[in-house]
Amino acid sequence: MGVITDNLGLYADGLLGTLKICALVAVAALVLGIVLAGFRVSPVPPLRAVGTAYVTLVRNCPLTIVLFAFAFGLPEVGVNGSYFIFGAAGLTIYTAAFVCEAVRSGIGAVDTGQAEAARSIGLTFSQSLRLVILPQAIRAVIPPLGNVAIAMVKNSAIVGAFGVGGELYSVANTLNGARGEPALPVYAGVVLGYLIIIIPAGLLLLAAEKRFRVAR
Amino acid sequence: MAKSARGEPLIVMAGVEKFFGAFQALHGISLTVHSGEVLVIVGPSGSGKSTLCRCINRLETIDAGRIMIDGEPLPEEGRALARLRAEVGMVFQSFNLFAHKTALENVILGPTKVKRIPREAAERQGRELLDRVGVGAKAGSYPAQLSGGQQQRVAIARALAMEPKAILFDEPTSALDPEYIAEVLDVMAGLARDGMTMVVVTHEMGFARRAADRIVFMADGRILEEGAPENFFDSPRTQRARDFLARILTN
Amino acid sequence: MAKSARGEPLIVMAGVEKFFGAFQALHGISLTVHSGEVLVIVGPSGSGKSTLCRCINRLETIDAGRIMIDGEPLPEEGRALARLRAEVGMVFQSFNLFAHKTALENVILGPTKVKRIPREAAERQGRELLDRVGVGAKAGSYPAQLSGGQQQRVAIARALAMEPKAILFDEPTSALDPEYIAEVLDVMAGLARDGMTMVVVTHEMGFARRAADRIVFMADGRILEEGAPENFFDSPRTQRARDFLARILTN
Amino acid sequence: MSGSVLHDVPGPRGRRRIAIASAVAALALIGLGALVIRRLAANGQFNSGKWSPLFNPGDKDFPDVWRLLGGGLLHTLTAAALAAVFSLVFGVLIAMSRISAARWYRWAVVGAVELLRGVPVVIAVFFAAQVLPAYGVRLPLLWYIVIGLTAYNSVVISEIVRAGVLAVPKGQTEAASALGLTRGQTLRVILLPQAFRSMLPALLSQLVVIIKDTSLGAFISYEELLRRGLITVQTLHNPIQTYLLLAAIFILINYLVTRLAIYLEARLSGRRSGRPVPG
Amino acid sequence: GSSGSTTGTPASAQSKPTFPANTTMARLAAAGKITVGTKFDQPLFGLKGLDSKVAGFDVEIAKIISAGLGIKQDDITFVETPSAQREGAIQQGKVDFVVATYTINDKRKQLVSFAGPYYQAGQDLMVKKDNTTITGPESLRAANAKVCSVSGSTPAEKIKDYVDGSKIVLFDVYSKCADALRTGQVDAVTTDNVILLGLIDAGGGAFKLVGKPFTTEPYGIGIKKGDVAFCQFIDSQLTAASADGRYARAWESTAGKVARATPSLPALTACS
Ligand SMILES: Nc1ncnc2c1ncn2[C@@H]1O[C@H](COP(=O)(O)OP(=O)(O)OP(=O)(O)O)[C@@H](O)[C@H]1O
Ligand SMILES: Nc1ncnc2c1ncn2[C@@H]1O[C@H](COP(=O)(O)OP(=O)(O)OP(=O)(O)O)[C@@H](O)[C@H]1O
Ligand SMILES: [Mg+2]
Ligand SMILES: [Mg+2]
Repeated sequence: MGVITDNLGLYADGLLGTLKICALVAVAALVLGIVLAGFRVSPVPPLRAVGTAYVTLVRNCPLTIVLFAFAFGLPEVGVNGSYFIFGAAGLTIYTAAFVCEAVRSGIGAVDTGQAEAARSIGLTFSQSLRLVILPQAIRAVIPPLGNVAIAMVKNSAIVGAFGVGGELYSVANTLNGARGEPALPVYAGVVLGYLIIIIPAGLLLLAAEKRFRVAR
Repeated sequence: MAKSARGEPLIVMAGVEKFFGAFQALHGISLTVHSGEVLVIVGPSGSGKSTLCRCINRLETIDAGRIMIDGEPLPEEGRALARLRAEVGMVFQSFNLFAHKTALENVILGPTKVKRIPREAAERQGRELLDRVGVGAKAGSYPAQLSGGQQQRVAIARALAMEPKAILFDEPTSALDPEYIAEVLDVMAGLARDGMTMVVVTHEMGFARRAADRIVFMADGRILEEGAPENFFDSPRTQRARDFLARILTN
Repeated sequence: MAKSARGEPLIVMAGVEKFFGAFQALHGISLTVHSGEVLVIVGPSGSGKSTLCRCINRLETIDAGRIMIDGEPLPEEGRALARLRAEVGMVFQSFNLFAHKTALENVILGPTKVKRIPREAAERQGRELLDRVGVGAKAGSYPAQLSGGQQQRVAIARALAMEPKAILFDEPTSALDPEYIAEVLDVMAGLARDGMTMVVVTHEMGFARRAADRIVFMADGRILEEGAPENFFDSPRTQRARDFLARILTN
Repeated sequence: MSGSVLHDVPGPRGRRRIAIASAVAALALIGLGALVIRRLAANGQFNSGKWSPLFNPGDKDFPDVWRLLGGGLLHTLTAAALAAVFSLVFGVLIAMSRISAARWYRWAVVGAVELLRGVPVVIAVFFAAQVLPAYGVRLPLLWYIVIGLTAYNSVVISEIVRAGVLAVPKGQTEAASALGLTRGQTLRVILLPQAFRSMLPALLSQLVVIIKDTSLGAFISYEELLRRGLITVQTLHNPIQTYLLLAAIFILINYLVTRLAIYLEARLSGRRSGRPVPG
Repeated sequence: GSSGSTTGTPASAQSKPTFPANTTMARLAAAGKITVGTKFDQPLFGLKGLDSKVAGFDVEIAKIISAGLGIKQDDITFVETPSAQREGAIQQGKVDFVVATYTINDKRKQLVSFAGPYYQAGQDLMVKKDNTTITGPESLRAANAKVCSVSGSTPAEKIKDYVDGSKIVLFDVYSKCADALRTGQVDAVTTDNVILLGLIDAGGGAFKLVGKPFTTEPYGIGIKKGDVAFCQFIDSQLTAASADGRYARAWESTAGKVARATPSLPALTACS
């Protein structure tokens, strides 16, 4: 276990790097996912088709391939960027599909009766959306969205395996691969790093769920 | 108990047809509800009672025929439709109170957001309405904290808060525990006495007999009989109605 | 309609107390059901009727007192408990038919798995029972393909298939559409006539008056009144019972 | 038809607006497509040399490419199948022990499950591939990916199974008890069959996850489809075309699995949701 | 593409060689098969092709050594050992030796032993085919040339000795440097000549190597630490192959297709 304590700085940097990627991707994927969810529930058929196609294609495609396609495919058509950008973009594209489904299922979880009641007291479309549907949908969206976020943190390890330096996964590569430190403690340290992010996130999610459940 | 004077025609349906895919739920429905009238719709499950109700405030679109409210055709969309809906209240079988709002907030949402009444005035009126339906003490409770009977009475108060010209009730007591049924029916009977125009889908034959001005009997998407309660219950003209009454009145 | 001869004590409860956490659902319940007797339990929501029923075949454990079935104390667990349960049938408000099995399979499951009757004999008996409750034609249907009334009749057949000494009914018609209530009550009345020992929790006062040998009125986890139907309905002794009857008989 | 949660059934003005929006969206999509195609063309991505080895059976490299990729696909499916079977077996065992475990060791099961759930799959795979050999467990590469995927997916599946059993309405257990069925009989005859039906879609979604995650094998040099694709790119220098092909293969397989899930769900619930037939 | 080379079959390997008992050589010769770690993605040195065969100079070296053990080409199993996994693969015995553009350095020597070196790589420059002004690192300043490399790499540091920082363009992968060179955004690309050779191969004749390495990267053959006998055996095979021309043919059939000059075997370091 000396490896971990000897390289605490490296691990801490890795943790920070992972958090950095995750924060960036979380924001971007949330925005893109909500837009896509808007497409999927839109009354405009072509937009719905785009949303459906996006989700079907991206969800069934391994993240690894998305990442490879970004990093090695895009430069072929003159789109250049750093691995960090490509990695974050790939993870965003991938995660957005899941955000979209979470948001859509949240809207779907709102009872149609609520919308009908809203309409029948004379609320307009935007009023019923703002005052009745979204406030309830947001509650229903929190648990699945939280799970998407946790999955995203774990998927950021794939981005790491793929060559973005400076995050948790690459710590294992540096210590075990390049420096030849024993694998078990090195990987144990990396797992610990992810758990440091994921376990509190899970607890936070649980607390959020509970809070919103009580509030109704 | 039926009121004597018959008001102006308020809701007029003429030749209304409604399809769900290939299935025809309503066949050439023509029906007039007069101002101040209490119309009770009865009929077996799946006969189209709810559909008829829901067409009146366009929760369902119709495929043929016309619906007029207070002399004007039912608007198809937009603000005009929203305004019309505010004039025709609706009470659902499953209450449909806004789950994230207290009883009082449920009641004042329409007045403040649609009619733009100042919040204070709306709250005052809201509390009065909650008192009127007997749940004044529960103004601050969320729907999940209320019994079914209480929820349904809040829903009635919510409909009343818009000062509608008519209220549609779609099996308002079917989702209630038996002991709460009476309290909701009492509130409805009170409204009827006060001259509210009401269209009521219900299986409560006692209420129908007591409170209705007119009974409509539906089966298979058609209106088979229409008449005063005493005529319908004591001498139904069709075999379908006789069968229905026999089955439902056994217990 | 009440049968004249009173049989041996079959179910005996003495000083039964039941807590849910800090909340006491049953207070010192003592009650004897005789062989061949039809006992109807009525009372407001939350008064402990279901809990009492469920304690009898130990779907709920009790915290004090004793329950004896046919002279033997209620076993606490294991095979002995399973055997006892097979001797006391139960019919639930929500039918609880096994969703992945057909009507006939539901009926023969107990006989084949618990009583180890050969499948063929069990099927023959099962079909007879389905005929008896009037759903013989639906033997091959899955629960979801049956109306509520049909499901509940299959559930009764399932209970009968174990040839129980008594059957407990917990609001067997409360989940039914009004038009299906009569058919289930008819089957139950038939069983009563045939001498089945029955404990029935119900809100159907018509049935209670017609079919019961004895009425038990519960409120707040206590038995407040007990007596012949005509006495209970025509001259309830407690204010609680008068209130309850007033409310429930309004509609 | 009735409106959705969000939208009322549109009227004539609404329909007109939707039509206009549709036209605008369609035009935008076509424009976007045209831009992409122009960009691809400008960068020589439509040169037949980049496509032909993959798609033209007459190309001299075609047989080699497909022998390579076909073998990779086989490896992918092998790994997925093994991981799926092991995950299912262990998942059910874990779920059962979690449902029926004594208090003290249930705590341990829950702890292990939560721990494993927090570990990224790619780390689990690397862990297997790097740590096991260091302790003398030398296996063909296939098994490291299978072990890594199983470690992760069996706990996920155990949660699916547990949720499935717990989601069977309580009334079913009570009805079984009331008939005199023992606990074991109830679990076997009543709960598991019903739980299995409701779990099937979730299990098949997890199969999709497993199939996708086999591509992590590429990182430990296991020559599944993606790794083989990378190898062809080294010679053919056509990453865009090859990744498109690989993505298409994965998407097709997973789409079929998803369709199967939907089909089975509809078939199984068909019996349960059919409208009652009166009479 | 594959090379139908026969460099692995020396005239003397027809008869089974014999080795002292309990040596690695004896074990391998007896087994008649061998597992070799190499790269699968390094053009010209170790590249897995469409035919599923690995080809390149490293592979040919492996064949030469195996032939010395009496092991036929078909009995060699090539296993992919990416840079980060070479020491582990040797230590855990996954492979019998590693030939994988494996630079000998002191840190690695603490974990494994090296035979060879069999090739002296070094940092070099790649320029456009028709460029004549850039002849070596010293000519860069005079030519006012922009040089491209990968950020954070050793070559990017080393080149600072020869040009101003402002003239250095950094990307994250070498293929982008090649694109930049093609489009004229930079005038030269610098890194290990081996990698440059791969880029030249992929460049379809647009680039060439300047051929004046200005650092030394001795490539060795990694074996289990302390296996002196095996090290000496490998060295002897290299020396023999160099003498009888198999070494040169190995180069010419692989990297030599791109690199002009055929190298000669570097001076071997002592086994320890
Ligand atoms: N959204 C829908 N899609 C398809 N069919 C529908 C829909 N809504 C109702 N139906 C069908 O239309 C018919 C009439 O339904 P409706 O709900 O109006 O009956 P009802 O008289 O209200 O019955 P109940 O007493 O059971 O409420 C039924 O056969 C029903 O299955
Ligand atoms: N599992 C439980 N946990 C906690 N409280 C319970 C539980 N089951 C019942 N209770 C409480 O015990 C009391 C009696 O419940 P019970 O279901 O027996 O009433 P009931 O007379 O059957 O009412 P209803 O007519 O509504 O069915 C109620 O206050 C109820 O909230
Ligand atoms: Mg209805
Ligand atoms: Mg009850």
